[in-house]
Amino acid sequence: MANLKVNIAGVEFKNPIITASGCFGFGREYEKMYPLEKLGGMSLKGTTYAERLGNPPPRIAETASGMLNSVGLQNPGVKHFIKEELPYLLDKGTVIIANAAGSALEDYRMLAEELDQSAVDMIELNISCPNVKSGGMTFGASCESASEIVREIRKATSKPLMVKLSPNVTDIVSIAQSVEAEGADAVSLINTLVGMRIDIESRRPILHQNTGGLSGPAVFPVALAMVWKVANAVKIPVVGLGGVEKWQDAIEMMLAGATGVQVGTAMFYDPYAPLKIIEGMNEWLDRNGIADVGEIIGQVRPW
Amino acid sequence: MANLKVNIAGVEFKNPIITASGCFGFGREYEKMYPLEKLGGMSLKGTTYAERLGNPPPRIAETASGMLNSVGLQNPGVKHFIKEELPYLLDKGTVIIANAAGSALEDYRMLAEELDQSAVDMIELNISCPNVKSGGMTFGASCESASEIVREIRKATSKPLMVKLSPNVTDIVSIAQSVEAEGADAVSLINTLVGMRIDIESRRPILHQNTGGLSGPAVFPVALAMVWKVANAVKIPVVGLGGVEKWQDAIEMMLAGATGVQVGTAMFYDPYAPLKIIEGMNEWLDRNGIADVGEIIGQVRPW
Amino acid sequence: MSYIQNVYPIQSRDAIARDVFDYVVACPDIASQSHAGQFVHIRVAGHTLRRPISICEVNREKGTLRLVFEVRGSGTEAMSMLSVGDLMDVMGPLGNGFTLLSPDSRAIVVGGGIGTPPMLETAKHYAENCTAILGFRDAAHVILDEDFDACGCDVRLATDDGSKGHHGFVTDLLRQRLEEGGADIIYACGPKGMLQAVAAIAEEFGVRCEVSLEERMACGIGACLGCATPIRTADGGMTYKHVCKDGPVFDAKEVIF
Amino acid sequence: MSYIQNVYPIQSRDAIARDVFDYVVACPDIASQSHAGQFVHIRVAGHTLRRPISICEVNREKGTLRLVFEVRGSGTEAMSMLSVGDLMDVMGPLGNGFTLLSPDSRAIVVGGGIGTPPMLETAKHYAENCTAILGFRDAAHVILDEDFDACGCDVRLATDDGSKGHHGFVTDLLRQRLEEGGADIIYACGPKGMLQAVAAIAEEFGVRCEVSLEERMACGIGACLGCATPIRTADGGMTYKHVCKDGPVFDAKEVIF
Ligand SMILES: Cc1cc2nc3c(=O)[nH]c(=O)nc-3n(C[C@H](O)[C@H](O)[C@H](O)COP(=O)(O)OP(=O)(O)OC[C@H]3O[C@@H](n4cnc5c(N)ncnc54)[C@H](O)[C@@H]3O)c2cc1C
Ligand SMILES: Cc1cc2nc3c(=O)[nH]c(=O)nc-3n(C[C@H](O)[C@H](O)[C@H](O)COP(=O)(O)OP(=O)(O)OC[C@H]3O[C@@H](n4cnc5c(N)ncnc54)[C@H](O)[C@@H]3O)c2cc1C
Ligand SMILES: Cc1cc2nc3c(=O)[nH]c(=O)nc-3n(C[C@H](O)[C@H](O)[C@H](O)COP(=O)(O)O)c2cc1C
Ligand SMILES: Cc1cc2nc3c(=O)[nH]c(=O)nc-3n(C[C@H](O)[C@H](O)[C@H](O)COP(=O)(O)O)c2cc1C
Ligand code: FES
Ligand code: FES
Repeated sequence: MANLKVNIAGVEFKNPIITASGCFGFGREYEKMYPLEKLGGMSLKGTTYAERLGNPPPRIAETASGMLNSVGLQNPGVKHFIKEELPYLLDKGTVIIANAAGSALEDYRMLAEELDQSAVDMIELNISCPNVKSGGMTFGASCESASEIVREIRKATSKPLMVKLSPNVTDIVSIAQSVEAEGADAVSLINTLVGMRIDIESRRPILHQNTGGLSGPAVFPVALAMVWKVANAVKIPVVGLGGVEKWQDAIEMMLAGATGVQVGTAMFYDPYAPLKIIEGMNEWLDRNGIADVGEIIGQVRPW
Repeated sequence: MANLKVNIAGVEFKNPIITASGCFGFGREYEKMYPLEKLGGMSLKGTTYAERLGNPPPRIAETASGMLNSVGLQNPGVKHFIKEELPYLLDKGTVIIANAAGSALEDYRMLAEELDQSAVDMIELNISCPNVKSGGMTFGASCESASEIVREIRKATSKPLMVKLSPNVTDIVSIAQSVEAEGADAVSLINTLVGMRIDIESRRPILHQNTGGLSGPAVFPVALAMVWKVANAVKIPVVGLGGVEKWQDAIEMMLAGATGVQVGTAMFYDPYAPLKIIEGMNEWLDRNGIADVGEIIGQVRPW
Repeated sequence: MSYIQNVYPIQSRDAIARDVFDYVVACPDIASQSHAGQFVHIRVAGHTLRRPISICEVNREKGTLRLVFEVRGSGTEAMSMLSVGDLMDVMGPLGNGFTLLSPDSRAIVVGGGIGTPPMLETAKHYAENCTAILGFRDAAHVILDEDFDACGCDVRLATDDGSKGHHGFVTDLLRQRLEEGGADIIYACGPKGMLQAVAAIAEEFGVRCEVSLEERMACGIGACLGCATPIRTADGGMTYKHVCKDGPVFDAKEVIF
Repeated sequence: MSYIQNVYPIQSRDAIARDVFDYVVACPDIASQSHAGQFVHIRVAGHTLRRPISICEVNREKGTLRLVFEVRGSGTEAMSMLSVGDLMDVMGPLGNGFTLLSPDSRAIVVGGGIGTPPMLETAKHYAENCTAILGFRDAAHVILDEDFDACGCDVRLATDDGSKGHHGFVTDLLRQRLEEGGADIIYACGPKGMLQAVAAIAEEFGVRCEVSLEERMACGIGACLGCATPIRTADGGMTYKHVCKDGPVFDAKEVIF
């Protein structure tokens, strides 16, 4: 049994596997299948300052080895979250990460202030949601806007701050460096790629929002390339996600430079995926005589 | 039997299905399976001014519903192409598109001059190859560099000019508009997305170039979203590609606004894919009483 | 309550109408917790998302579930290729199910096309106190009428083209049935248009009505918020509830069609 | 020459060593055109890329190909799940194959591990004029030795751990065989290190040598330029040739190992 503990931005995780935001609700549903304490951490559903209804249905479309969603940050608002959801989660024995989203700088700031006063272990700042009209991804699309928002949030909270980056950009490395320069404690990547599907009979986009966010195994190679590039360019820890479904994928992510790995879409078809990944990773480490999972982080040897 | 003819930049195609560059060589190989005249057109292997050896192997990696390649524009150079390959193709009864690539502006210009004097029906200017160190994708990564190169090439040739765009950008729409403004007659999209895979046992990237270009069904939703956005923003025809494997995919592309559809990776697992797509599209048009494939172009009804 | 996910052997397979398949799966742990109106979520090789399929019948003694589905696309097509003895990856039981009154209440179940299967387990609960109003495109698409018969229901058929039973819609038959006499509850599953019409008639006659809705799903348990459906709030406003967790069964009054 | 691609029934399936499977596929049109050293490209459900597998034996009368492969990853694993009667999607015959001299020439085939299968059809051509030198990890991994025996070859085995045959490498046996007497041609397939060593010995003894190479492939026919392998040019420079079209068999002298 190798040591699976990792430390991300000063927070200790019992293992590197974290459930991805938006794919695990506030934890209550999957808890009906297994205890949450098995997880390294949970990144909770994207939360905004005020309640949001989200987008009209259909919100889901299937693609080859992937899916599109246009949920649009449906959530009960941060105050409800802190009052009704968070207390329940605090004694679950796993790291609680609030995923913070918004549409204007001011929302983000008020949200961060609320979260700062709460018991969450970490804030994941989502500047990469492709499913909201204003804000969301646009903040993550340029170095300037990404810097600006991280600067403001950094002032509002002393919680460990992880910034979640969008892959829909020309140069994710510069954006990662910008948020690092503004004091982000970690970055997580990738959020979803913008995608579309059309119903050829009705001639309508399948999603009511026309386009949505692509996730699942289809995007894994894109995520891995970005994680590798970013990990080589920043000093803060990188959390890798995007299409991770097997323990082998998690190891690829860590070899590429990820300290933690999030699992999202895979849980929809295999609810036990995070546990299987933890187990498979552990066995592989043992088989290879590696005593500490930390030893493999960033150990890919480029040609 | 519906009318399948489409006109792209003044060139008539007997049907909208074109084999994608780099996936069909110079046509000789797949000709051993079926006559080339069945195809709407062929976009040939990316050709540079001078011969290029390409990148060291391994050049291929598999991904979920996709693949990575890092061929790196291996080709015999434009003079060899015009002398040894082109004459053979001229009486095949299908549209011949030269895919023009380079690493410096000057290369591109000399290449375009050669092609201008040749018998090719159309030039597809590849400013989006992720597998070459200099040039390639970097030209397609900003409006300025894309404009600059199209401006130069436009001076060098009066052939119908289609510019092939990279999806690895924040705003593909602006780039499409920039190349339209410089006189491109059409745009084709998407080239491959940058991706990576790692062999966890050797701890080496599978590709010798470390990263490569992702293609195949995995990228279809990304391609479709980009085609839809670009088709709504430019007046020149759009040729859609990226992950098309079934006739339904080709119809989605055309509904999204594509006048032509290219098929690449699908041929590797199903060499007859282009023919099956033509046939399936034709039957669907008949079933729906649509007399002309042109009637469906851009006919998606967004919500 | 807990959710169960595992692979289970297929015990029988039948083609019961054009493109409609009838499977019995041996999954005692899921069956023992399943109720009328709930559904299971089935993983299909080569597909990212599971497919939600209603529970048509539960046999707790035998530990089996009966699932009846129509081939609509590539996922249900792949499911229909599974043979007896193959393993099916099933997650369930999911959703809330129908509210069952005491078996001596007068119930009406209304099933439209492939909306019929989930009504069977419900009809069994009320047996001869139940009227089953079932509508199909044509005689070739009629399914399960004999099963409803066998549980003692008063079965009334309608087909769009009149090739079997009443020539017309289930709503004609529902109105007729309500004019004949009262009912304590109406359950309906089928196309949205039908549900809306059934709800309107139920309202008109002042009968409680529950409808089973469909929406595209990812997780199936309320974690992804993918399967939102617009619901009327107490104050007349609108909110989204989730078909997989808050449904698939909703009080017809709160559904915004 | 033309390439053929179609689905063909599996006629027999055997597990011949740990993780090594032996299939006979009835594909008369492909078989009628196939030669020793060529390969076929097999589509596997759930995988984007076909898997290249060498032709182990051709039976033109029966219209069959024999394919022997080892499970290395998820694609070969999925292939190994196919049963007799299932259809296999095969494209072929691909590649150039070995240069066969007249059957009375003295040939040596060298097979290392799963590089052994493509040598069988070649060995059959030379029958008793052929020495088959086959190397494996251990006795449990030995395959096809009886098949080589049956075609009359002089079979010499080596295993890394000495559990069967010579304790050591095939190169020891090759040197020994060449010291015993001359040969007109050597054919080799196996790990790169082995091929390099075989090529060096062939050079030393002045015997013509052909090696079969492997590279990751997409199209399998020369259209994608994916399967490049570095080759020495006449002027001592380097170029890339393609394993699928220019190979998989190359003159050992031109290969840059
Ligand atoms: C709670 C519930 C219970 C259901 N019970 C039954 C049943 O008992 N029998 C039956 O035949 N059908 C039932 N359906 C509908 C069934 O789920 C769809 O027909 C099926 O998912 C279509 O999958 P496909 O791959 O064949 O179609 P595709 O169109 O290829 O599917 C593409 C995607 O869209 C989704 N999708 C397509 N149509 C529907 C739909 N109508 N509802 C939800 N998702 C859809 C698929 O699940 C998949 O994610 C039920 C749906 C729900 C929500
Ligand atoms: C011309 C040729 C003939 C071959 N003949 C045989 C044979 O007769 N018997 C046999 O057991 N094996 C043979 N191989 C090797 C066989 O193709 C690989 O073992 C197989 O492709 C591995 O697939 P996988 O899905 O199990 O492994 P994975 O590692 O999951 O495959 C991932 C990708 O890498 C490719 N790949 C992995 N290893 C190799 C390899 N060694 N060579 C080429 N591609 C590889 C796969 O094709 C696939 O595209 C041959 C290879 C070539 C090139
Ligand atoms: C249904 C759904 C909802 C999501 N909601 C959020 C969200 O609220 N906040 C966020 O940062 N990411 C959200 N994501 C993105 C995921 O957290 C993750 O970045 C992405 O799905 C890629 O990982 P995966 O392929 O493992 O799913 C959502 C993804 C899905 C599929
Ligand atoms: C092996 C390979 C080689 C390619 N070479 C070229 C090239 O030379 N020029 C070019 O413009 N695109 C090249 N491409 C990109 C394809 O033309 C196409 O844009 C991309 O693969 C997406 O389409 P697909 O998913 O249908 O393959 C290549 C793709 C592959 C897989
Ligand atoms: S399907 Fe995930 S919330 Fe309903
Ligand atoms: S695999 Fe395509 S050229 Fe060899």
